[in-house]
Amino acid sequence: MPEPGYSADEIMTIAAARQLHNDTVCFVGIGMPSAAANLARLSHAPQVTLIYESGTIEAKPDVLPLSIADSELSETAMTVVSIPEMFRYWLQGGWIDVGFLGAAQIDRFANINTTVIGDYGKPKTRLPGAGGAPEIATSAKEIFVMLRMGQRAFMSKLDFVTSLGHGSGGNNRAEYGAQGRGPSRVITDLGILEPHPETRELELTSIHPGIAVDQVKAACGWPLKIAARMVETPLPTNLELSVLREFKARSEAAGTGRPQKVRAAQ
Amino acid sequence: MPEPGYSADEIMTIAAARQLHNDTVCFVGIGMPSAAANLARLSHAPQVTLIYESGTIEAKPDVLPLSIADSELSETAMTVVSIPEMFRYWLQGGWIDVGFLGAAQIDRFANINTTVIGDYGKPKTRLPGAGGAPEIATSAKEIFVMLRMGQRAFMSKLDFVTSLGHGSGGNNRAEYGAQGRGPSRVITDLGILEPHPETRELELTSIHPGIAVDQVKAACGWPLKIAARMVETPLPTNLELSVLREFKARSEAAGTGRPQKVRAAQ
Amino acid sequence: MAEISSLSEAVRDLIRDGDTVAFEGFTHLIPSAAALEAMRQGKRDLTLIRMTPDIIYDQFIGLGLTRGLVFAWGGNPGVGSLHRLRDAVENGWPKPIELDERSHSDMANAYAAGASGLPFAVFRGHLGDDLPKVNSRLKRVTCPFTGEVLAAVPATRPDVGVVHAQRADKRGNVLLWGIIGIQKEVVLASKRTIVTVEEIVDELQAPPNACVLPHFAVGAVCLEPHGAWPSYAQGFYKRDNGFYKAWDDIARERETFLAWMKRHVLATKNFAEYEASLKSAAKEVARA
Amino acid sequence: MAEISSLSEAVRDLIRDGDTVAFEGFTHLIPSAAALEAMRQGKRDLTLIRMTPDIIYDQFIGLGLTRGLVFAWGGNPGVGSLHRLRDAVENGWPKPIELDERSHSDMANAYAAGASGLPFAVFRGHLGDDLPKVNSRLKRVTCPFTGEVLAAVPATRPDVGVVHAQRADKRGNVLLWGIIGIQKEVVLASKRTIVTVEEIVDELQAPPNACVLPHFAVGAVCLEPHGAWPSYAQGFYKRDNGFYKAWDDIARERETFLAWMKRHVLATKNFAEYEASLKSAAKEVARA
Repeated sequence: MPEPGYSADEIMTIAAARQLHNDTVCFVGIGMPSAAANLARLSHAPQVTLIYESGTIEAKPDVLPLSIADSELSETAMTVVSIPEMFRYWLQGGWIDVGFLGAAQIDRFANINTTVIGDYGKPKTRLPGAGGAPEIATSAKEIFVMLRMGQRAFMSKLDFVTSLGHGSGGNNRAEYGAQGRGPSRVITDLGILEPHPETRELELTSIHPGIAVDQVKAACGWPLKIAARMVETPLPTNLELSVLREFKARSEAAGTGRPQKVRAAQ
Repeated sequence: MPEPGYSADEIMTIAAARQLHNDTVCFVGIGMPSAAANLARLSHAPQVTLIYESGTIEAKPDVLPLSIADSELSETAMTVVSIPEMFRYWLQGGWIDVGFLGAAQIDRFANINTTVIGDYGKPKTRLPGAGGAPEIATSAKEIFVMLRMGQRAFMSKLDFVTSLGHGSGGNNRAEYGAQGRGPSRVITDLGILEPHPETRELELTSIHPGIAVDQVKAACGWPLKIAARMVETPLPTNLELSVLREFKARSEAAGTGRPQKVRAAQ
Repeated sequence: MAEISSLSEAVRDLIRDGDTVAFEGFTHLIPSAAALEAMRQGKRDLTLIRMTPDIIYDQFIGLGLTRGLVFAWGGNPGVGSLHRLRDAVENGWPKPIELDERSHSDMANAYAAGASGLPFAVFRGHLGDDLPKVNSRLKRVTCPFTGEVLAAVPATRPDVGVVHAQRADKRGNVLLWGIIGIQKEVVLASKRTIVTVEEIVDELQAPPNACVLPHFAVGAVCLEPHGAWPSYAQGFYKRDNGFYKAWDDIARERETFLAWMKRHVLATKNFAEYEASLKSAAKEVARA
Repeated sequence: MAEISSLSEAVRDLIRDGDTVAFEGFTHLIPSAAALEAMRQGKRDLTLIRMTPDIIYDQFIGLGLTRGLVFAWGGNPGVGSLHRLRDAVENGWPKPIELDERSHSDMANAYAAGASGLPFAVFRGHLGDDLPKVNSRLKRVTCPFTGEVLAAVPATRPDVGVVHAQRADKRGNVLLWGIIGIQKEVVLASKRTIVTVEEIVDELQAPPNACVLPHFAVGAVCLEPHGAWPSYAQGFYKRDNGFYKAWDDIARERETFLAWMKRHVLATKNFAEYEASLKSAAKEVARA
């Protein structure tokens, strides 16, 4: 274990988990969002409602699901509905408080790319695609995004907008007719970014302990603004760390615990 | 028991039941159509698939249901689906071979009225209304209608078209974009009427034993045509009568067997 | 978020005069207890929605509490007419009601659109029937791919949706089974909801893929055993066909109807008293 | 009407070269046995539809049997890329494939429209994303009541729909449970259907309101126990996460992929032989 007593992924997951509460109805993307959402459920928010787009409502997995439709989800869920019902009645119907997404790339207005790098017709890298993300992003009351910072992830311009964030900023999101207030938090391994109330440009509002502002700026593809009210992310507690590590250990023992890459909602 | 050894309602029910076969998927209206459909199932067509708009698929009631959603239906069905699913996937989706309807009034092109007698805004008699009938009538592959003949039921002109039959005759039904071939048989207490292949006007194609053609004509509100190929309805067999009577007796014992009035699909 | 409460409080707090209210139930699980409580509290000027209005709507109408009716089939299933509904439509007694008349397919699609957060529903319907002539809410939309013209109806979004179900847990998650009808759609489409249940248990124990209304989508949950009578609750009690037949006589004349309602509904405090009142009346008849 | 038959006959008779085929399964109940049989029979020039293409579609694509792909998320869940899909899109190997790219909501609505006999589906979507810029099939429709502009997509009506399920009865009624995904819609929307099942029993014994595909809506029913491996069948076996991880190495290079497919799929006669072939290969590795 390196010096700070926790890894960058661990504080990212813990900082993300803290954003969910007992009364949150959360539509969970696979990978890191799923780890964070379940950490919340296993620690401070035992009654948080986790919904996966596979149709599982109030899933309570004991180990981290490798996919969004593992038996671990369906067998622990209160009920399982069909995919059309999930997207029409539950997502489009307006019941989701938080859509929790991963991303391959994000821009300063929290638009997301999980489709291609390069030209769509002749891509340099073909990514998995949209999955449920476009309509999650424009239907949930708010959106949390989780991904590691880096010049190849935090882009000044996306090759493809898979899911709308705040569009070109300001009031642009509402002009598209999107529901909800869009991405309100981007939780990373270095800190938390939130959109400026007016311009909707992401700015650093919380920095993880031991991380320098220059380090964050260097990991961002645009000149990152620092919020005047920026705070330091509280240190992970022993409880948070032990619950997360036990969950990861159980998951590895069950064969689903391969170090998770952040991915778009499948 | 009167002279012929069976009642007018009995031969009507038996003549109707004979129209269904083992491989028929039948959407069943309540009342007489339900009695006929179950008679078919309990006699010559044990594998007929009966679907009620309450969502019950492959119902096998032991007694006649008083409503279209009795526990007798749901507890004996292979499965029960929601009402939107029933109308969208099963009816509109095109799986129904026969829609089996009752009616208060019918015209010469087998259009049906179950809405009002008199003016809609100030009706002489308010009838129950459409229920599922309009879309059954325009979605099933064919339609059977069952009602007792009489001057107040077989009308030269309807006050209200609740469910499309053959419209104004000829090709008119197809011009509305209706699916299926529409009413192909009208089964009554006096005989069976079928639409003429071209004009689509109902004509008498089968007359029940002991009934005079003039008697049928007198019970019809328009000058009823008699098909050149008119036949006599085969007599009810002992088996048909005994199965029907046992079914009715069981139903009366169960409190659902009140002499059925013919009604629109609820 | 669901709250377990008494039915009288739920009706008092959630149903307002002038509301559009759907007391739904497709023969099964009809929310009789909740409807009678709303009558007892004199909720008025209601626009009532129901695919298959039956006894409880006959009662609302006969008491003059109803301004409008959105419906597809208004009858006493297997018995005959709803006499109070007919009297209101044919004779304007006790007052006229405004009809918004539909078909089942139409209403099912409209509820589903409401549950889906969509402003309208598309279906293949109203082909050659006269309903669009008397109901201007039924419109058309053209398929942008095939050019086919289809029926369009506005989404149904009641102010209050009221249903009965078999079971809830203590957090307010609700389970129903058997003929589930349009119950889920009504609850999801409505701004406020009341769910009466046969039992409240610790653990819901829903079978896989069962029809569940999660706590976050439900308003008030009220324990009302037998609260769907004279309709039925699969697994609890059967449909009381005898009462449906008896209703034909009770409701046929204005006076007998009003006297019956006053004695058994308006003069009782709740559903249990109402049922007791009916039982004691039945005994009187038996003695006479 | 359902017919119980062998998988090889069903694939031979029902899937034709050039067909549009949906082998569906949302992580759960993926019809692997049926897909591999189609590859074994060299069905070609296929347009494949799937919300979440995974290993079997990687295989179809790598073998050059695929003309087009309709999809929303193409990856190896929890592991990474589908290398054969990427190689085809990025490098045109073994040949280019035409993409008809969607979102999940979009595809779910399009399948449901197909199952509903409608020509198109309406939903609130594609707001500000770039998919409509690269996919001309995504259009708009205006609500005739509110004026809101919504997304419209054509109904999905595959030539052949292929799914796996847990149970059938001898008449061909099918029961599935757990994550039911889009399985019912695919079967109802498709012109021809193949359903592989874990078991065929005398009586279906479906719980109330279970997901059942009645015999009259099903084409071929084929007994293929374990036929969803390496995905899972709730109540029968778990997901083989290890194989999904192993696939990453098998499919990364063209040569290893082709050798693996030849040895285990093309050189075997059926799914049982395929699984035996994999087991014997695993033993070789263990011995080495």
